[in-house]
Amino acid sequence: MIIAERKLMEEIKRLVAPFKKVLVAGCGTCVAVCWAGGEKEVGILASQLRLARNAEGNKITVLEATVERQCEKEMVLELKDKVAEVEAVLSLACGAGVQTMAELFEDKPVFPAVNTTFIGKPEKEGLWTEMCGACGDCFLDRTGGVCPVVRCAKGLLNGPCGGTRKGGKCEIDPEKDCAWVLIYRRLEKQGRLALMREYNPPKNYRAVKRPGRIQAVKA
Amino acid sequence: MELENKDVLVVGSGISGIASALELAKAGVKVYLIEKEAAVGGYAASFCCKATDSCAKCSVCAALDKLKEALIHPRITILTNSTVKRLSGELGNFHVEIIQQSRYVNMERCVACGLCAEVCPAQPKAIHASSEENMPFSYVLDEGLCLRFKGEKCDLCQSNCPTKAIEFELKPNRHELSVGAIIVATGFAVFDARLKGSLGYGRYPQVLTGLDLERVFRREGYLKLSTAGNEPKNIAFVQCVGSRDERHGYCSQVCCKYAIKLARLIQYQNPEAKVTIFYIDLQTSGKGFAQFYEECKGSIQFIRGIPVEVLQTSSGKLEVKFEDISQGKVRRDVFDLVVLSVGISPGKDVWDLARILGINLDDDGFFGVKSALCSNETNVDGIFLAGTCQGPKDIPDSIAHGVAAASKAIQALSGVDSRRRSFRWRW
Amino acid sequence: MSKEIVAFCCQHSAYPAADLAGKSGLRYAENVRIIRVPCAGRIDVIHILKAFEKGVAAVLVLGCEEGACHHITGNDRAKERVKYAEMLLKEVGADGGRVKMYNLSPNAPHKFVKILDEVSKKIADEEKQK
Amino acid sequence: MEKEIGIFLCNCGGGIKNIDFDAVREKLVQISDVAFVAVSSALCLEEGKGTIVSTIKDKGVEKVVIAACSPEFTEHTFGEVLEKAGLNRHLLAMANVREQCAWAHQGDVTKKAIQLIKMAVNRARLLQPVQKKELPINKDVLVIGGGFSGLNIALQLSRLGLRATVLEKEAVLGARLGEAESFSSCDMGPMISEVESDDNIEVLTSAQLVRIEGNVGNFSVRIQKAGEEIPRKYGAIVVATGYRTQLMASSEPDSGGKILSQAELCRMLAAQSLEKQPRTVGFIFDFADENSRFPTLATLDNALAAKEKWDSEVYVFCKSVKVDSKGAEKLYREARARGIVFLKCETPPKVLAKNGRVEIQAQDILMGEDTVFACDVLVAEQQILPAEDADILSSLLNVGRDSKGFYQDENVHLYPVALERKGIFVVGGCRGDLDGGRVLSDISSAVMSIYELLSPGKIVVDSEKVKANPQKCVACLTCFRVCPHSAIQLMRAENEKEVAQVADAACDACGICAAICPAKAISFEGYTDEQIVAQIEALGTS
Repeated sequence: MIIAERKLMEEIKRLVAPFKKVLVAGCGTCVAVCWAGGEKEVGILASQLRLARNAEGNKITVLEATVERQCEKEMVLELKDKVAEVEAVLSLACGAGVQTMAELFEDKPVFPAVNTTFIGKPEKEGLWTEMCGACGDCFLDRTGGVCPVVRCAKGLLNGPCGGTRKGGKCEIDPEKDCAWVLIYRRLEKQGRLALMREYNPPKNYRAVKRPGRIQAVKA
Repeated sequence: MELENKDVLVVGSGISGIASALELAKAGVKVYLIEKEAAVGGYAASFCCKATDSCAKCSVCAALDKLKEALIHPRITILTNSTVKRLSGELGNFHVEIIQQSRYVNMERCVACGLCAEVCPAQPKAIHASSEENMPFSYVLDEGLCLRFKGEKCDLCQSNCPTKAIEFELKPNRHELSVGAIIVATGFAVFDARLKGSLGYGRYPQVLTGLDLERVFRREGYLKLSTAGNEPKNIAFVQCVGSRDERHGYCSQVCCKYAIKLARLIQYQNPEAKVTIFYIDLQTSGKGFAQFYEECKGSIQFIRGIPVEVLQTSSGKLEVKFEDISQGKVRRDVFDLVVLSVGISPGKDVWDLARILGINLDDDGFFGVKSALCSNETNVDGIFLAGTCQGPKDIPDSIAHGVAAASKAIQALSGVDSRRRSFRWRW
Repeated sequence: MSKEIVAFCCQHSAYPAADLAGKSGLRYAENVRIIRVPCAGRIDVIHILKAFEKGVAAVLVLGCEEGACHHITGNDRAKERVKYAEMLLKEVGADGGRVKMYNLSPNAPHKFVKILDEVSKKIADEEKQK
Repeated sequence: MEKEIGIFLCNCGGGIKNIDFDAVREKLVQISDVAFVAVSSALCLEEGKGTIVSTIKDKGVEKVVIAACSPEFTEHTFGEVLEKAGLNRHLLAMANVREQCAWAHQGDVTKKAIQLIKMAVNRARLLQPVQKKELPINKDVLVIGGGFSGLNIALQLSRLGLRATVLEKEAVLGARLGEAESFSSCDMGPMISEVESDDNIEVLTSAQLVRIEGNVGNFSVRIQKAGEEIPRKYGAIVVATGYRTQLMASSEPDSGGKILSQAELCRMLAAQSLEKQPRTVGFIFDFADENSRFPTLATLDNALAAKEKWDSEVYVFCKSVKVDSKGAEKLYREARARGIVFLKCETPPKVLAKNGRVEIQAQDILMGEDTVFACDVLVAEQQILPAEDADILSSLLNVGRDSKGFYQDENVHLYPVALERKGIFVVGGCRGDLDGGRVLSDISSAVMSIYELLSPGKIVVDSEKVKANPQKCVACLTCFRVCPHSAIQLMRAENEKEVAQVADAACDACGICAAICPAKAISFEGYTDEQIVAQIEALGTS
């Protein structure tokens, strides 16, 4: 799922400096799962804003709300009357959520309070690692289910780079496993090592027009 | 066959008695818990917490929790100041006569508000809470200290008591209980260090016993000594005082553990303090003691050899004479404080309780067991042992032994004949 | 007006220690407000921030000794959260030192009193400097 | 605003002098939703309880605040009083105005008392009732491990009328005892036949636990035996998988069977005829592992037996003799009396195998210099380790281990046989190195805990005191990973999305999950965020 990380307080304080009344809007799906923008983080950010402004003697009233998913028009519209009350909105959702909110409430500035970072999974409680770079042309079938585009520091399509450290660690980051060593071991286990000899052509990033649009067949 | 009378009498409210009573009560059995003192909890609940930056695993707080849980359990009836007078009957049908000395305070009425103690003219106060934590929840009038019982006409406490709880005429009353089984959990007596005269306990104020040190830490929270002078820099622990000697053919199991834990606490609170432990064989086994011992192996000095004499030098310090076996010569060292790690001895009143209940004692003076395999069952069917009255144990072992006694009592009460299985067990 | 100190007290250790301090006649600063919680692990960052929003002088989270928590990880989690709260407070310019975690056991009333005296003295000194 | 809160103040028989209860009364009566403020002298006595019940009944309040002594002992009794008055016992908030207010400070503390009671009123306002619920439970017990502990537990449980299934990894029960792997040699024959003939006990040999779900009272497990998985249901589980020993690698290659383990020596002693009885026997222990009792006890036993049977010379090399078990000191004295030589060394002795005999070079502290002893047979030091499969089984059961790898976290509140998961117990050698007496105590303790848990046939729990709201839960698994008692599972109600669900029977009400839930989906009645923050709201106003 989408992993995000909350922005530093200096930046957020700067964003809402001119305003007396703001809404902190959380999202109950991806950013809640990765502890960045769920209802709990909304409470914490709101409380921090009040403390910060009380310390400066420039009081601020902060409304708090969390919707199921901020990238759904109908769900975001539930905040209609709260947004009307405030001068600005701080959204803790991922980029998609912030922009959906901005589209629907064009008269009020909507600021992001988290940095959307990557698509990933929890390695353990409280630690998330990047798994997919959304390159639009998945070739995991040829790498035994390990994506070198993202998990290899140099993004090599025909690795390993020869600088692999002892114990299969990456040349650049000693704690990180080298993606191609993982691929080799996985393919070895499945007896498909022949794939290592096949040449993977460079990716055609032009094939994927940005921003991506996917039209489902009309149900 | 199911025995009809399933109630159980537990004699002694130390931690193993409490553990037995609590487990039986939770299993649906009605329990009479009698205690000869005015307060419940015995030794375990009165020790100090030995944690430094992490818990020292001494289990005192676990004992305290069980005590609090037992105090409010509906199926446990606590009779303080009570002792067993007479016993008749057998498993499933015991008749026990209990004599309850009078507390002169009606426990149902006392709200522990403290007004009586404020007005009491006697020094020290004749009426006081049953213990520092006031368990059970009522005051008690000490006949020995009260001026009224010395002939003076004084009833200040009675007149000031808002709930009319104090009655001077309360006579010791007799309870006639019929129970299915009895669990004896009368605990132990701390070895009187005065019996080892050459070690100077009672003569020099800087010679304390392990129990005194526990009380200092419990009351003050740090090593505050009655003698003037700054914090002791140089402390010695003498092990095996009252254990493994000519009159005590057993290891008391607890002294090495509490000595090392107290030494670690002293060094944590006063980093310059230097602690030496004199020992014969260091008993460092048991759950959770491994990494604990590794941690303080470096900082504590261990000397193999027990001191024979402690004398006071002119400067008021203590000179300890001992044979340092590893160097093979007699040495004298000077310390600010000497702690005698006193061991566990059989309780004072074991003789008459054994006579009343008809259970025999083993050659160390503790209550004897039927066979080494079942350390709860005595020679009398239906009377079980729990805790240190059967032999030295630390707090976790006493709790386990208490729960085991409850288990054996339940099995006996549900008509189970625990015939011996024929197998030879060697450790 | 002497500002309050909020003390979230675990019902297994800190709360009985506070009771015992009262029973054995130990006195401590009067501006302490004890809130009873089932475990130090129940306290979350938001409770600490809300207390500072209310303008309290300091927040203490008092749990069992390390390794003696009735719920095994309760006091370790509380320690992590107090560190996180301290960071959050520093981010907004408040004094991070005003939130602290201490460990004590139910039969250590003097440790409870020592903690409170230490904290109130620190606050008194800082007030003097301001 | 509808007046629904009743406040009872108790001046503890007049004992609380530094609180002006009348001033407190005037202040509190002004709170809008407070129906009455009654001052009484002793609420905990019968007449006090009587006034509470009658006042609640005729004033018809829904929430009660009692400002008196510490709730630690009295919350229980006042809860019962509320139930007598027809109110749920959880609609009670207590303010500790005695130990933590009147007794804790000098001088007048009326202001603080008012604030403490206001905090309790704010909390009382938000309290919700919590009902008790009875859950039916399964009364069978699964005993993992067919050694001394496991069989003993099964026997004692069957005597109390509880059915047990003994799961043994090996093909035969009691296989481990008597092997080189253990210390004690114990003739298990009669006990095994007793177990096999007991119809309350089902024995599954060469069987292993492979899956476990559910919690206390309703464990559903899968047992793998002869290639197929048998699904079963149990109310409680006992881990009795025993310990394993590892002979300290002797520095010299094995010189003709001269270096043995304790159990091998036992077998030699038990053998009727022996072609060459060893003239000198050596024992080494307490060097690599200074925290185990078994080596000492086994050595004392075997040394005495060797002296008696073969009248051989016996040398024991150790650092400290661990005699902290019942009767161990007597055994030690008897051994010395029978001429067994104990050499206490600070550094471990060196073992050299020369011309068919074993030579031990040790620096005995009494003699001071290195001396060499030749022995026919040497029992080397054995280190006590947890069973090999401890990793797999403990992660399967999701239970903690101690610093040496044995089961049961080193937490004093778990002793003697509990684990952080209710309904799962750990007994005997797999919990640490326990001598015979302690193993027997463990066995009886476990039987007692299981009997107490299962014999009523039901568990009475607080229903939904800690509850995960299915609408708000995003199934992020944080609570599932964080719960120390493994009381939270992911459940999928029919055609609903998968959400976290708290098992009331296993939940120990600590609130760690409620604090960490990123979607604020878990509520803990009595200590919800709102109820805690409401108490904070009462601050600042003097």
